[in-house]
Amino acid sequence: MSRSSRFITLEARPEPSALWVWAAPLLAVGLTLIAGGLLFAALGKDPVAALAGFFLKPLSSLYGLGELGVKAAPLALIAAGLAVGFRGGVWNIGAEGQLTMGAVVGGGVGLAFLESTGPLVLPAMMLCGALGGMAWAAIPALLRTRFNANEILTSLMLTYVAQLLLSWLVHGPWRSPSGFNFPETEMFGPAATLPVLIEGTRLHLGVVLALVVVGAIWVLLGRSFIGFQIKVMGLAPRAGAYAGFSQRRVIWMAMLLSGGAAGLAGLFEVAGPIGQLQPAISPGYGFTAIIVAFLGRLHPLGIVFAACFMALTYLGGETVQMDMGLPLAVTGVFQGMILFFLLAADVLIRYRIRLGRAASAKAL
Amino acid sequence: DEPTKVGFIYVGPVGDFGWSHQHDQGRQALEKAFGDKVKTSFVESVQEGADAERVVRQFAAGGYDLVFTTSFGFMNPTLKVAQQFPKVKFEHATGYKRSANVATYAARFYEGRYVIGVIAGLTTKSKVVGYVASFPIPEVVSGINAFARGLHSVNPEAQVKVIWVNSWYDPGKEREAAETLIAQGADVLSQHTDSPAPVQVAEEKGIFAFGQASDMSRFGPHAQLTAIVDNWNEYYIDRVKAVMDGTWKAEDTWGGLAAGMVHLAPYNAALPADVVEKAEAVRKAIVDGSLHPFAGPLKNQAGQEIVPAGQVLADDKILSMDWYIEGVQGQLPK
Amino acid sequence: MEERQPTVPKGSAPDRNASLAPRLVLRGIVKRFPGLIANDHVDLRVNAGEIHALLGENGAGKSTLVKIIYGVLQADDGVIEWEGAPVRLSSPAQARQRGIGMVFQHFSLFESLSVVENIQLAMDRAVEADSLANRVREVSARYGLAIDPTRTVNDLSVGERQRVEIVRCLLQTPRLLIMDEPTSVLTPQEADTLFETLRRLAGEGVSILYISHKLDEIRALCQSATVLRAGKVVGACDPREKTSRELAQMMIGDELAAVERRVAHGGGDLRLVVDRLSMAADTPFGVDLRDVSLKVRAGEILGIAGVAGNGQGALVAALSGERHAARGDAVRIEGQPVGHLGPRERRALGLAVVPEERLGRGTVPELSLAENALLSSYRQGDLVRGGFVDQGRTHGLARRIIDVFGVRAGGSRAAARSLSGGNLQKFIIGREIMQKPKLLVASQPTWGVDAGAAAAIHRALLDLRDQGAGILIISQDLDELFAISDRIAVMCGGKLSEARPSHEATLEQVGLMMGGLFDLQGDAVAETVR
Amino acid sequence: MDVETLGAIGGAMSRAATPLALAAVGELVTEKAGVLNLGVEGMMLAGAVAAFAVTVATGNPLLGILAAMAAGMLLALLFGVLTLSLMANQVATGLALTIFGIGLSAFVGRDFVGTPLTALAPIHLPVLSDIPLIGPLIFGQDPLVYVTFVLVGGVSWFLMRSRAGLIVRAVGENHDAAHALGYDVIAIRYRAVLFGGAMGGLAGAYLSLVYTPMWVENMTAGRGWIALALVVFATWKPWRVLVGAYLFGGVTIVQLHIQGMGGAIPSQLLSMLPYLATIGVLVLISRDALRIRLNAPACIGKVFHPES
Ligand SMILES: Nc1ncnc2c1ncn2[C@@H]1O[C@H](COP(=O)(O)OP(=O)(O)OP(=O)(O)O)[C@@H](O)[C@H]1O
Ligand SMILES: Nc1ncnc2c1ncn2[C@@H]1O[C@H](COP(=O)(O)OP(=O)(O)OP(=O)(O)O)[C@@H](O)[C@H]1O
Ligand SMILES: [Mg+2]
Ligand SMILES: [Mg+2]
Repeated sequence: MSRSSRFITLEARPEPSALWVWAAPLLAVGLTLIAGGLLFAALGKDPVAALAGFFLKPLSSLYGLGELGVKAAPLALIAAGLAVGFRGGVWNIGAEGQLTMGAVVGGGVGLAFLESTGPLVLPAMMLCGALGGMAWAAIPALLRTRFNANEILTSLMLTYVAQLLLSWLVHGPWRSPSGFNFPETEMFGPAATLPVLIEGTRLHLGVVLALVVVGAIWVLLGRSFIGFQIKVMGLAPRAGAYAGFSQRRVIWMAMLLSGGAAGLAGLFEVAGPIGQLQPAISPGYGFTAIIVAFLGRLHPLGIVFAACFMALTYLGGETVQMDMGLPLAVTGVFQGMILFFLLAADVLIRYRIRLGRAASAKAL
Repeated sequence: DEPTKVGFIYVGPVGDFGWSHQHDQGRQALEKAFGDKVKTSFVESVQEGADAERVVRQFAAGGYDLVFTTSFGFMNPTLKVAQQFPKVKFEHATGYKRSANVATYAARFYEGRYVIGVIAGLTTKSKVVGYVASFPIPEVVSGINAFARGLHSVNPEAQVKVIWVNSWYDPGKEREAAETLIAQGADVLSQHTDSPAPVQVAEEKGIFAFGQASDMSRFGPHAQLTAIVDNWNEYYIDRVKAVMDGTWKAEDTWGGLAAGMVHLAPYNAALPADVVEKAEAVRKAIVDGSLHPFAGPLKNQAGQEIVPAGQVLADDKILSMDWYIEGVQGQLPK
Repeated sequence: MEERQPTVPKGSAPDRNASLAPRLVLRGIVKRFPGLIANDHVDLRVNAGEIHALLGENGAGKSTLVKIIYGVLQADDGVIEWEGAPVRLSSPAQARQRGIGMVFQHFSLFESLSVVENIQLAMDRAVEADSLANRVREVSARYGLAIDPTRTVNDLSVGERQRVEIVRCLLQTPRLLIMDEPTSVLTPQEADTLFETLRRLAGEGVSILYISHKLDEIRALCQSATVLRAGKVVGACDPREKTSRELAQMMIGDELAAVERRVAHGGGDLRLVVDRLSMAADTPFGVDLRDVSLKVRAGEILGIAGVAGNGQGALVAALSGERHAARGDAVRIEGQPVGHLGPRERRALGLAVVPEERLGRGTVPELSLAENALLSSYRQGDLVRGGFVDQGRTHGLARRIIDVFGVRAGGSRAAARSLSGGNLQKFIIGREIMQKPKLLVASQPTWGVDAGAAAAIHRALLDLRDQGAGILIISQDLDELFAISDRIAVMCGGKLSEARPSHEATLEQVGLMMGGLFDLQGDAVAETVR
Repeated sequence: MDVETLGAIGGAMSRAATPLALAAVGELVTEKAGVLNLGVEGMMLAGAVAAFAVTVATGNPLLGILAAMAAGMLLALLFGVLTLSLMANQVATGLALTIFGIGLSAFVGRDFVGTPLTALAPIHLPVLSDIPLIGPLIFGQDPLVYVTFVLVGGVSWFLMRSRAGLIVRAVGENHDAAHALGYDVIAIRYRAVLFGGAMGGLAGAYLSLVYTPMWVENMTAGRGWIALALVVFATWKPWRVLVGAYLFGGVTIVQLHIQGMGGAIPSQLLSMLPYLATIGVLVLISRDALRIRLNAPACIGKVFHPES
């Protein structure tokens, strides 16, 4: 395999390039516009209109901006929680299940206090939502720390279990008595619903709270000693053991934190825009958040950007379906393409491209 | 003259070959019927969660005249948006809440299911009939009950076995459920899931089956006895016409065999003439109202009489059915 | 290794004249790393059959240079001539095809694979595992490098791993053999056997490029030497004609101050008591600790000699708190039973630990020196307040360690992995000493450290002792132990001998005990302190 | 339960297990080389639609299968270029590949929705297949069921006995050391990733040609994820992948049989059983942390760059 003939080589930079940290996403967006334009043109659509439909139209109204927040908030919240674990080498990929359980437990509180108008209902729901997510994440944590069972498998499998549990609850015991036996619970009362912050949008309190939590995770990861311990455990567990950090503790921390964040996100969905429990509460936020976490480079600030961007592509996908008849399938292809560009462009942060190494080669 | 703009929101992909696919057939029928007097568009695979409201609203805000929201889970979002856009007309499928500009519509699938129950009763030799079901919602439950009634009307000892796959379409799971039912003795299969997998299995194993949502005979030319076909074409055309004429009203439409919203795919040529005759007789009786699938006396699993003889089960009771009638095995979640 | 002759390189015709040209010539090799020049126009010539030493302080650029020769790294500039012709070595595969073999300073073994599999991977052609295992046994027996080919590398001690690396390289029948500090974890006897082997190979025409900080070894083995300092060649000589002192002087360009042996006052308080500590190994083939007892007093250094892989790893883990003892009072620090406590709590009692692995245990390679300073010093001086890390203080601490211990590094933000082995070692020792421990446990404290730095470390350890700390040093470098410890005990097969004052012990005695002979003297584990 | 029912359960189990095992064994090789490709679902869908389209067009299922493998490899190649050559994050790229694969397959398959296809017939050996229970179970399955066994055996032999397999394991264990020994880490990983793609495609082909010969969007319905979990379940041992797939498939089928017998347990709770059983067995077999650590490729998911 002669690599000597290679004309392009990637050379490690001394340190991550501060310029490309910002320039890489821009480059990716540029490439996306070109490739996306070609794709849409090939499908016989006006590329400019399609791209505008994807990226501009959703943001052209106050309502649209609100929707961006509504869609991005759960992604950012979950991704920031997951980033804690991913940094510490804890592979929680069951956030979708934890989200579901957060909605179930927190929503359960809302159902228990349907008549109540007290100011404590909502805080209690949030607390229980987070606890529900944590409890669901505690199972993989326990199985990992106690029985060494790999959390990738357990957390993923528990996602399906959580969804079936929710399905059973809303089809059975928690079904609304006034809902013609359809699978849905009662609507939560006003005291159990997140208030909308800006009239004419759906931007609710949960979006702001999600940002607050993301900020807290930022501080935790970047400044706290716990964040440091998590980082050490992720990079070199034996160094962590030498320093006296406990692997168990980090696993528990990471699982509970990410589970709690996902659970809270689930509660925000049902106590916010949905307003009740029903079989489907998340369009796969728990999985999409994994992409968002890495797209944001496991950094809470990056994650907020990445979440907004991801959310935008979903909104844009709806717009172009509606306005231009571009099938959802094309949105998937386009989304995949954008993600590929974004992920690939990041290479320039750590490496620089060098052309023609072969030129300096001494002849054989 | 501006074309009438009609929007559709589907819960699944148009390529599911089931529920959403049939609604999209209706949309295409609109385009065919009205040409450039209508402009339709759709958004597929819209989740029944927070996303639905946004899509509904986007249609409303985008100058659409009429919006069809084609899944039960879109009910509350539809009503919420309708309130904000009183000039836009909405049609919500399978729901029960209406308002000044929200109409509801659904199909009496149970009528068709009664007919195929009769065919199953006359066809089964093992006296075990399998039923691949999706989720225990009233529409599915009433379908099972109607099927069982039709079955028992001609074959009182026959048994209905139900397997829930907890999915609307997962061909693999539907196949597994169908195989299980066959292994447990079923020689006729019915399904209330969207993919043609059960029909295919029946074809493979040399038994019989009924298609669902669309005519699936291509997937089981020998196996499919007939299929319950969702047909929204005429309804959609009527409603758009009403909007064009300014006669649209927020009503509830619950059409069955008579209205053509439910119809049966052509009977399998292999079906004996007397069976076809009987099925047709039953179908006609339902159409002309002389037969009601849920006519009394109707008992539940525990043997309690729910509907006395001479009466029929009220529509709202059918719409909210969450119990099995006598003779159906298994239990529904409570 | 009869079959090695004649060494015909695969792929190129044997050229009798080639042996007349120097085997390897480097001209003007330049290698830049971010912020420094690791090799600055280095010239080097190695003749056929020559054993050539590469000397230099830690970080002088030795490993970098040999990695370039082996094709692991590519030079930014300069020419490599192999047997008279310029070559491009852009991958180790190409180097190996030409007959260049290398034993790495840091192991390049596959932990989850067996010894044979590790060796198979280095062979260019498929070799039947069984016959290879036999050849491994043969070679290892002949050269006194005992290894069991069926074991998994994960279960091997560092010494055994080093032997695997060497045997793996020997089996490749190289024409130029590069050895980057191969003896740092071998026993003196093993090192002697290795030298025999190398001389024999040289006699057969194999060239050897040899890197070591043990200047006695160099003088005994090598015919020529090139000295690097800060990436530049600063001299060449015939080491046989020089004293160790002179060689060291060439390396550091300065007089090497000898470490004077200072006698301890002794008789301080008991800092560490280990009482009949037994512990099962945590790997299937590891060595169990059996009834180990020892005492360390304030103001003394207890040295534990022994071939690596005789239970030292378990002992350090048992002392540091990474592993817990069955009985809480099997380990007592400052009189307190700590056998059940973790590293954190033990550090609170004044313990500091220098583990033998620098990368991945002593430090986190990817993290900065500041963060690595925090790694074990988080209890010190307000580095962590209210659960938050004080960045300013952490960087300050790292800078102080760098200053005080003369660590050559690009500042407190440099990643640990960018340091050369010796500099990283200095950093770790410095970090632990800066904590002013009451008790320091150090494993192989000068492993791979150059003479100047070793002296500095020794001086620092003695100073720490004189300030009243109790120190336990585990090392297989007997010179080191005799130079600084007040008492010496020997570890073998998981047992620890009685400790004796080092001025009463002789090298031979200790050497024999390292071979396990103390078992014959009856109950060796008696009261260790009189 | 009579013999026939047992036979039916066994047969259904092996068919349910086959696509899982195929995809998982491919991913296993990928992971053994140190690469984590979470895009199995996407590759399976690409395979499913390619197999279906080509079989419909040519009438030759063998060509369909080859096309499926090629399609899986094409997606895998894309993944390889991004993660191996451009060093993009593997977890994120894999997930993006899934999104891409779902979209692409739906787009390509639009015209095939509702198109029927005859299934690949099971093998029928005159006397043998007619033995009760054992006959149909061991001798009456479709060809790909057997192919799967052969493939798993082959992969097991390859990894544990062959030199090339040793090199793959070495690259997954310590890429720097493998590089230092002169192995072209990137090239070896490309091959492993491509193999994973081919197997994912083949698994998809099984679904769209054999299991449920049809094309509907997203017809894998999450099986790619189960396959990924099975690799972990198997602690990276090929035969255990098969055990895991049969366990998962078996519990799924048994659970349906319990439902069919008309128990009082809600179906949702019964449907949880395959997932819970997998977790339960994983817990039971995970005690030996060290063995698992040694089986797990140490470099999995890590970026390799020859000079750093
Ligand atoms: N075993 C442990 N492993 C990891 N982190 C720990 C452990 N014990 C405590 N911590 C965390 O370390 C931080 C400091 O805790 P600790 O109470 O030990 O310090 P302190 O109170 O400053 O010291 P001292 O015990 O000397 O008073 C806290 O954030 C705590 O949660
Ligand atoms: N990959 C790298 N990136 C950045 N700097 C490096 C890298 N490798 C080595 N260096 C730096 O290059 C210099 C030379 O390192 P090298 O490992 O060659 O030293 P050495 O002479 O072998 O030292 P030692 O005796 O301690 O092994 C050191 O300052 C080291 O920190
Ligand atoms: Mg070195
Ligand atoms: Mg404290």
